[in-house]
Amino acid sequence: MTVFFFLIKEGFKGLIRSQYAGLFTIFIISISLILIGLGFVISRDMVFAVQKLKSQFELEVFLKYAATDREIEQFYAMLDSMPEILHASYISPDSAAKRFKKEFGEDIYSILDYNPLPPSFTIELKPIYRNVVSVEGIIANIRKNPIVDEVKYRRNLLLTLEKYQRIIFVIATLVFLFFTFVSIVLVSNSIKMTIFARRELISTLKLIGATNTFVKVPFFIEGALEGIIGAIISCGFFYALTYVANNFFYHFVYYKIQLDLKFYVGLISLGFLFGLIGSLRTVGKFLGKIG
Amino acid sequence: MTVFFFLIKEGFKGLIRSQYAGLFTIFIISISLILIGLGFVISRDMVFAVQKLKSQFELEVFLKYAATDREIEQFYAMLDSMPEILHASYISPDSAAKRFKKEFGEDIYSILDYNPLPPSFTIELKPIYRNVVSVEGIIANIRKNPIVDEVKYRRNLLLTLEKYQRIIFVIATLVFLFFTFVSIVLVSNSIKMTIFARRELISTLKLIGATNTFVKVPFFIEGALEGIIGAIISCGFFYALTYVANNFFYHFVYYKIQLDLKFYVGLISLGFLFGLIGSLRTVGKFLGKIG
Amino acid sequence: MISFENVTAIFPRGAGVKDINLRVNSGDFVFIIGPSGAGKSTILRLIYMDIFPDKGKVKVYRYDSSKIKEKEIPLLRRKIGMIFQDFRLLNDRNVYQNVALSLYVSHVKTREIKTRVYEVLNSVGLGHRVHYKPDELSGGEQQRVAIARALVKSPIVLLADEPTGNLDPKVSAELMILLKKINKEGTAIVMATHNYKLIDYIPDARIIQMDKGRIISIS
Amino acid sequence: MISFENVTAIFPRGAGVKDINLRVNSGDFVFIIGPSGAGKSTILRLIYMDIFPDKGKVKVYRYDSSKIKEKEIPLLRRKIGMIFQDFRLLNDRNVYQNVALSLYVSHVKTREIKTRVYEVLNSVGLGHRVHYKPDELSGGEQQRVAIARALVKSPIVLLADEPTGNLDPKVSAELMILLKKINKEGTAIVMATHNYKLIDYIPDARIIQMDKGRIISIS
Ligand SMILES: Nc1ncnc2c1ncn2[C@@H]1O[C@H](COP(=O)(O)OP(=O)(O)OP(=O)(O)O)[C@@H](O)[C@H]1O
Ligand SMILES: Nc1ncnc2c1ncn2[C@@H]1O[C@H](COP(=O)(O)OP(=O)(O)OP(=O)(O)O)[C@@H](O)[C@H]1O
Ligand SMILES: [Mg+2]
Ligand SMILES: [Mg+2]
Repeated sequence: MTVFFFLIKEGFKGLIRSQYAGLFTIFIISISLILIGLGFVISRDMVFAVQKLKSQFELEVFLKYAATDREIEQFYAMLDSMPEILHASYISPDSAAKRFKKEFGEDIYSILDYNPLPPSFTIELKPIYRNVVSVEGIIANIRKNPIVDEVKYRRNLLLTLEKYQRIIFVIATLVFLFFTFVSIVLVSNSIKMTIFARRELISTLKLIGATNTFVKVPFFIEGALEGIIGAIISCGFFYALTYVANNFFYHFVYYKIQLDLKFYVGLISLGFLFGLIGSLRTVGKFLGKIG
Repeated sequence: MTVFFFLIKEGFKGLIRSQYAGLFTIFIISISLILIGLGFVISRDMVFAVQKLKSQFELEVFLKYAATDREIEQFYAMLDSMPEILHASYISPDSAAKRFKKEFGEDIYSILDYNPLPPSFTIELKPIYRNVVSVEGIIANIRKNPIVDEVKYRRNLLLTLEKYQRIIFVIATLVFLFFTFVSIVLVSNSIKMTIFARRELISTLKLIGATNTFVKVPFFIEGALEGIIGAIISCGFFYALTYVANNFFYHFVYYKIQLDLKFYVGLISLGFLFGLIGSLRTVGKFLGKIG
Repeated sequence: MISFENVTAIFPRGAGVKDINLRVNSGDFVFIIGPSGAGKSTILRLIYMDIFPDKGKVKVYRYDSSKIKEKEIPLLRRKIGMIFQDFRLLNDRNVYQNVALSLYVSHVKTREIKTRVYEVLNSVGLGHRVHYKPDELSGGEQQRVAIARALVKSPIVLLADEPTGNLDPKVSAELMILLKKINKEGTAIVMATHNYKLIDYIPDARIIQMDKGRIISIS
Repeated sequence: MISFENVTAIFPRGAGVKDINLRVNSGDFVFIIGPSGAGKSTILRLIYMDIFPDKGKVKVYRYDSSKIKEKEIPLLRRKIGMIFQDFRLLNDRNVYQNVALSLYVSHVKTREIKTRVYEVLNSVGLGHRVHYKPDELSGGEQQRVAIARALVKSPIVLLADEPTGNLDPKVSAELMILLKKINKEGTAIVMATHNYKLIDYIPDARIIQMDKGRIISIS
């Protein structure tokens, strides 16, 4: 117990003593976490926006004029049974005409003296099938039915959305990996610096019979502490950011940043990990070289 | 001379000895310069784009139908004499009709049996007057002439461009100031760390009769060197960036980044300054505290 | 307790010790004397296994330099008290903490640490300097802190490298009397020194005379 | 050359020196003796103006502690050779560079530096250790590097704090003979030591005896 408290105290003291090296690490970790956090928020919200756009994505299936009510009913049943389909709704020529009137303000019968609008279905797919490959498969399936005249969907929109989603994902991952890497490397370096600055302490400790663990633990504690403090700073940043953005700039951006407790806990865990891994990486390697 | 070389040598040695502190500084300076450089390139090119858009900005002055040739001539002369105007060109009703035909593919005389287009002028302003305030003044001036019927210009476009230009300018300045500040503060801290690590050397030097200058100069040299090395790294980054962007992504972005020698020289001077100012800021203050 | 068998230890640049044969029993009081650079400190470093022989082997307590594992070195060092020629005090903590450190690394309980540290600091005459940092002490006071740090862990062997270099004759005499008492209680002592006067305090001491890395006489 | 007028210098925690009156003339050889913590090193620090008196004033050469400007301190220190009790050698450079540094700070020419450094290293018997780093040297060798660094600038006063603590009697004797020669050539020497034997080497030396921060006898 005595030793345990002693080592924790040494870790804290070390942090204070290391001064600039420690501040550096904290600074770097908080910057990294801010950037990782921003990457996360932006990509999450963009993915969210893309998803929302995608949720408005529908297939339109136009049937042949000749389709009988029975055929249509059977077709409806078939659509309903398809596992990829979330929801299909039938639009009869009459309701299509009503929709036309609503959208264009003119009665279709006043222009032509027959209803040129065919019966159709709009189909919502389950989210995971909202991509070009699945959609093409589903359409091929639907087309097999002889009463189907044509299937339309906004292929380009879908392609673009997919592309963006992929790009966002890749960028977010790269940002995350890059800053994780940078953080850990810099924490390692800072700890190396600290070890170097305290080489006298270390070699003396070893000379008077301290085990390697005894010498190492304070550095781990120091690294972890630096990580946590850096993370707390980044939490402060995000708290301020959401506060300012949501209270002052809400009118401009029509967008509310929402960060829950999980987000903050995540940041702090990351900071802790960065600090710990950074010191683990270095201490073992570097300590052997001293005294 | 002996002392001079000795101090330079010590500066170089110090950089090598300081190891991580030095690497940190170099790293921070290069990151800062990369961000400052990107800020510069982006804002420059955006300002350039805005300028280009603005250069297409024209005033259109429509005259009354009743204007006589003489009045028009006098008006033309007046326009030509206005200092704000770069170039004014007269468009007679006939040439306006030709332009109409070119643009709309139809002869105006085939629609109406008279030419409804009034005589007009298009006016290009000198660049510095291409802003809403000046334009309004010029228009007020032109309107005084009784033969002027109406003056048109794309007010909103101009306002938007002005707004963007200002925003870009503000952002670029903020980026610049922020990273200048960060660089200098971090260089200071890194030099502080170096000084701290070499406090024994410093106090011994002082004890054996070294002047303050003698002790300080190697730190200045070290700071400046770190700045220059950091700057060279950022130059490497920009060189690679332009190479990759212009050779591989040219097809996607239809935009060529152009960086001249001045840009690189600028970066290196900035790096040098950051390093030097960073060490100047610290060394004086901090050295007094040691032995 | 300690034995050297044909030990040679050479530094990268040359000098060191050659063909050392030597045996120290528990209860021995051994002086190592000889001119500057003779290899006295090197012998001590071999004992606390800061360096290892290039030839031969050093045995200390139940550890053998040719077989000892890295993990066992701290265990060995906890049994040995060392007074370094250059003190090796830590300027970032005060006298009390410097001495206590020696017990913390051996996992002694805080309460026990306190009593033992105060006891030993009083015995070297530093009771009034407990809260000073080493760089606020005179040379002789620093040396006594180093001595206290070695004694506090009740070692089975005490290695002392020039422990009186900065002490005045009176304090030196007191120290020798203290060491004599500790030695009588069973702690082996190996002391490297130039101060031949110290030998007079310990009539039954063994004396090893060195020169240029070799033992030239032993008793 | 050096004079103390009613000098008192107290450290934040108390101890220090009190009411010191003292005069050292060029050509003097002065021993400061007294027990550990008596204030010997403090007297020397006052001379090289590492600390300043709280009361009274110290005059050295043409500098007065109450008037000296910060800029003048280096000039003063270039005239003074100092051998510190803890050596203060720099481990990041070798013996040659450690000694040469003392001349570089005084703006001596490189060529001259070279001859003078080799000369002085030979005179202290370290000609064969020129390229060693201080931590590769024995305690006595380190002390001699410190001595060489002080002598190399041909000071007008030499301050030596326990310069023989790590030297064996033979080397100590040689050093004293060297210092005697230097003193005869006109350099004042002030030496703090516990080694009363050293006094015998300099029959006409002045002796200042200190205790608890005060001078208790002076000759
Ligand atoms: N790390 C090292 N690298 C190279 N040479 C060394 C090293 N340590 C010691 N030496 C050399 O080994 C020799 C013996 O050194 P040692 O420290 O054992 O001498 P010593 O008898 O303790 O002398 P002193 O009385 O001066 O302390 C010396 O000549 C020294 O220069
Ligand atoms: N920086 C300091 N802060 C506080 N006290 C100090 C400081 N330096 C010295 N002292 C105290 O002043 C007193 C005189 O110290 P000084 O170093 O002059 O003694 P000394 O005569 O040289 O002793 P020694 O022979 O042991 O070297 C000592 O008791 C010491 O503890
Ligand atoms: Mg030795
Ligand atoms: Mg002293």
